[in-house]
Amino acid sequence: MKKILQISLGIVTSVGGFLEIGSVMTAAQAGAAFGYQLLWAILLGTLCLIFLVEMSGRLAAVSKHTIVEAMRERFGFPFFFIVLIGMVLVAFMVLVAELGGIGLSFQILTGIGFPWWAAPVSLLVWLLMWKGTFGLIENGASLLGLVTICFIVAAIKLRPDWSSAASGLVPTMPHMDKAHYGFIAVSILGASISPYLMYFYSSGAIEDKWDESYIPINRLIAGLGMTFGGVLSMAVLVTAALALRPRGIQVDAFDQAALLTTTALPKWGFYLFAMSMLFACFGAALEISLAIAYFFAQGFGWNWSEDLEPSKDARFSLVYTIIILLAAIPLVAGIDPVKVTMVSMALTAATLPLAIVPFLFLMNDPIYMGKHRNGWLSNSVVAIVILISFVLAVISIPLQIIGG
Amino acid sequence: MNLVRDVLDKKLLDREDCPMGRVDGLVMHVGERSQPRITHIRIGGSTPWMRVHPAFAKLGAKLARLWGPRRTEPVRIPWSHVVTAGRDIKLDVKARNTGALDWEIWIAEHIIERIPGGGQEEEE
Amino acid sequence: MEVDVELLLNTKVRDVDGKEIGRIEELHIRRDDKSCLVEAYLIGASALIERMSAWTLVRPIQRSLHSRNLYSAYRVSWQDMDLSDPLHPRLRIAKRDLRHVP
Amino acid sequence: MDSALSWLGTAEMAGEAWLRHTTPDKYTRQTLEHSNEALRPIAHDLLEAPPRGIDTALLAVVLAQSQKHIARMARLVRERNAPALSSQLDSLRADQKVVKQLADDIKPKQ
Repeated sequence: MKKILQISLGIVTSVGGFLEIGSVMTAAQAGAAFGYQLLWAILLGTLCLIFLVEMSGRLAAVSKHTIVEAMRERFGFPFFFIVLIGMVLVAFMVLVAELGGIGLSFQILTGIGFPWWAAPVSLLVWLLMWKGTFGLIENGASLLGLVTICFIVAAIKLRPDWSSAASGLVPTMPHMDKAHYGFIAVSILGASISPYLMYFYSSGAIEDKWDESYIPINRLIAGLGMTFGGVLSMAVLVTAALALRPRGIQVDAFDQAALLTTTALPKWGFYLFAMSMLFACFGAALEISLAIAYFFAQGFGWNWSEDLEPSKDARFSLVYTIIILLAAIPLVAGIDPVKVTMVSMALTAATLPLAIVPFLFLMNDPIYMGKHRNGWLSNSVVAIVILISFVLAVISIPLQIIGG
Repeated sequence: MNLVRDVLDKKLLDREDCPMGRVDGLVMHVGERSQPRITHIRIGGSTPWMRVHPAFAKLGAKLARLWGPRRTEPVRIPWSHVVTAGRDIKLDVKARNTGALDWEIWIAEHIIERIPGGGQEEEE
Repeated sequence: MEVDVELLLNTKVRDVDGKEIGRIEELHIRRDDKSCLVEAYLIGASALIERMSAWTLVRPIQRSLHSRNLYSAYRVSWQDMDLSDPLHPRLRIAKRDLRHVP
Repeated sequence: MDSALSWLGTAEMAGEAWLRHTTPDKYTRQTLEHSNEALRPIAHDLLEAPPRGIDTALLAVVLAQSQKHIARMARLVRERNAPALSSQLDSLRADQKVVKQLADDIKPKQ
């Protein structure tokens, strides 16, 4: 009985944790600009994420190490330092985007501009980390994140043409706007395959004291949870394709995205969208701040746990305090969170090899993993998707910059 | 046993399983004719940064002099304190007395405890 | 004399005639009751693979390439290593007398 | 052309939603103002370097008109004048149709 509760809670967590400003904005842009044609990118990203999240949990359950701990031990300090710089920079940008997403949700609800929200929102995120426990953050934030299911309802109510939607699951090239298409595809992959989610998940497995008996549960949680999450993203794309595309609306700004659900759910659509984004971004902001603090603490061997009083893991608490403080600054200055989102998603995709290749080494390490090592299937799926994302990123990011 | 694979960069735990950093460096004594042996484990300070680039170590040392606890030298723990070297490395020392937690304590006292709700570091 | 092991890693080693051997990647140790003795130094690319415990990934690739040049690890016992200048380690023997690690 | 249509569509949709009482006044007003602001440079660029084969005079008139409609709509939201906004919305739709037609005319030639 306890296990069933754990499984369902885990799945809820992953569903609630999947959607954030990055996946919503990229999926909405894709649907508005290219109809169903980019559904394959979500499929591919989600598939890869299922494998990666399963691997993160398995590594923690078997070796009792988080990804970062094992990486530092196996590859040494200099390599760890390079990954630290890359991952923390990208994760920091994503954090700015999420905090901005919360501010934008408040902005469309109240009319008060997001720069005004940056400080109180950051303070609230920080306060929850300061006072809250891991369980509260993991379960509380993600239960609220279930509002995002409204996107599935919206997509179904718009009566999509299932067969043409299905054909979007196969990658094809568009006739025009190839560079833009590539860039959105990369951003979707970056939004789906978020390394911070893996760091957060593997640290969570350690905080919850997983052992080898959790391997099947972990598989179920990763598989079902991420699948639901992927379906949510697809629902956003489908809604955008049906509600915004016929009117020629492209999603360049948050207030355009806010119109997403007003057609399908006339009465509550707008408020559901605002609440969804609010909770989803809030959950993501918590997870990212924690993931960054975990990254430092685990790499340097400090004491870390979200369940301890801040003074018991002072350096860990200091890291997230500083990070959240810093992330508020560009928002107060009025930087456009949607632009930050798109750039950070593409950068995530471009830096994926840095995060994933060492991780693959660890998953094949007989000393850490024993008989629970990766099989050829996990290795090849992850390696291929990462390669595709990287190549797409390297080609399309410069094109996007040239094309403005 | 392999020194780099199995010892370097591993997590250090004290007698009470309190984490006290990682094996950032190892000191080896090389004699004229005697067999070389590992004498100390080094934690923190400029040790890990030297491995990235000496410039980082210099910069770090400079910053540490401006701000932080007085100690800037890396902590050295004699190898004889190593109890087990498995998944983590266990030492029969008390972390607080080695200096490995100087920064942790300094940050707790000077920053974290001054913020409401930060809690109190217990003293002995 | 004290030597920093972590800085010794990745330094190039030459033999007694000045011929390049490779880089130090790993040290074999023997733990006694209270001490830790260095038995040998591993030099070369496949010592790095050994250190990363990455054979399960590398071996199939190697097999498919029919490549043998990854097997370039030498095991140098402590008597044959001269560390009087830690930045430029030198062997006390010649390259031809070295033994490949299987 | 596409971005002009995108913001015209946004203004239209925001207006519609407001008429259905499904979005707050402030959001609707801000979105309309935002659309107007976004349209200004787009229109400027379009007329500076118009796409080949387009009726520039007509485009200029329509874009100027639609911006005026959107500005008026934003004001009407503040005054909570739904009937007047509805009629502005109709004019906006007409303008939008013209822009769409202009865009479609040049598309096959590309």
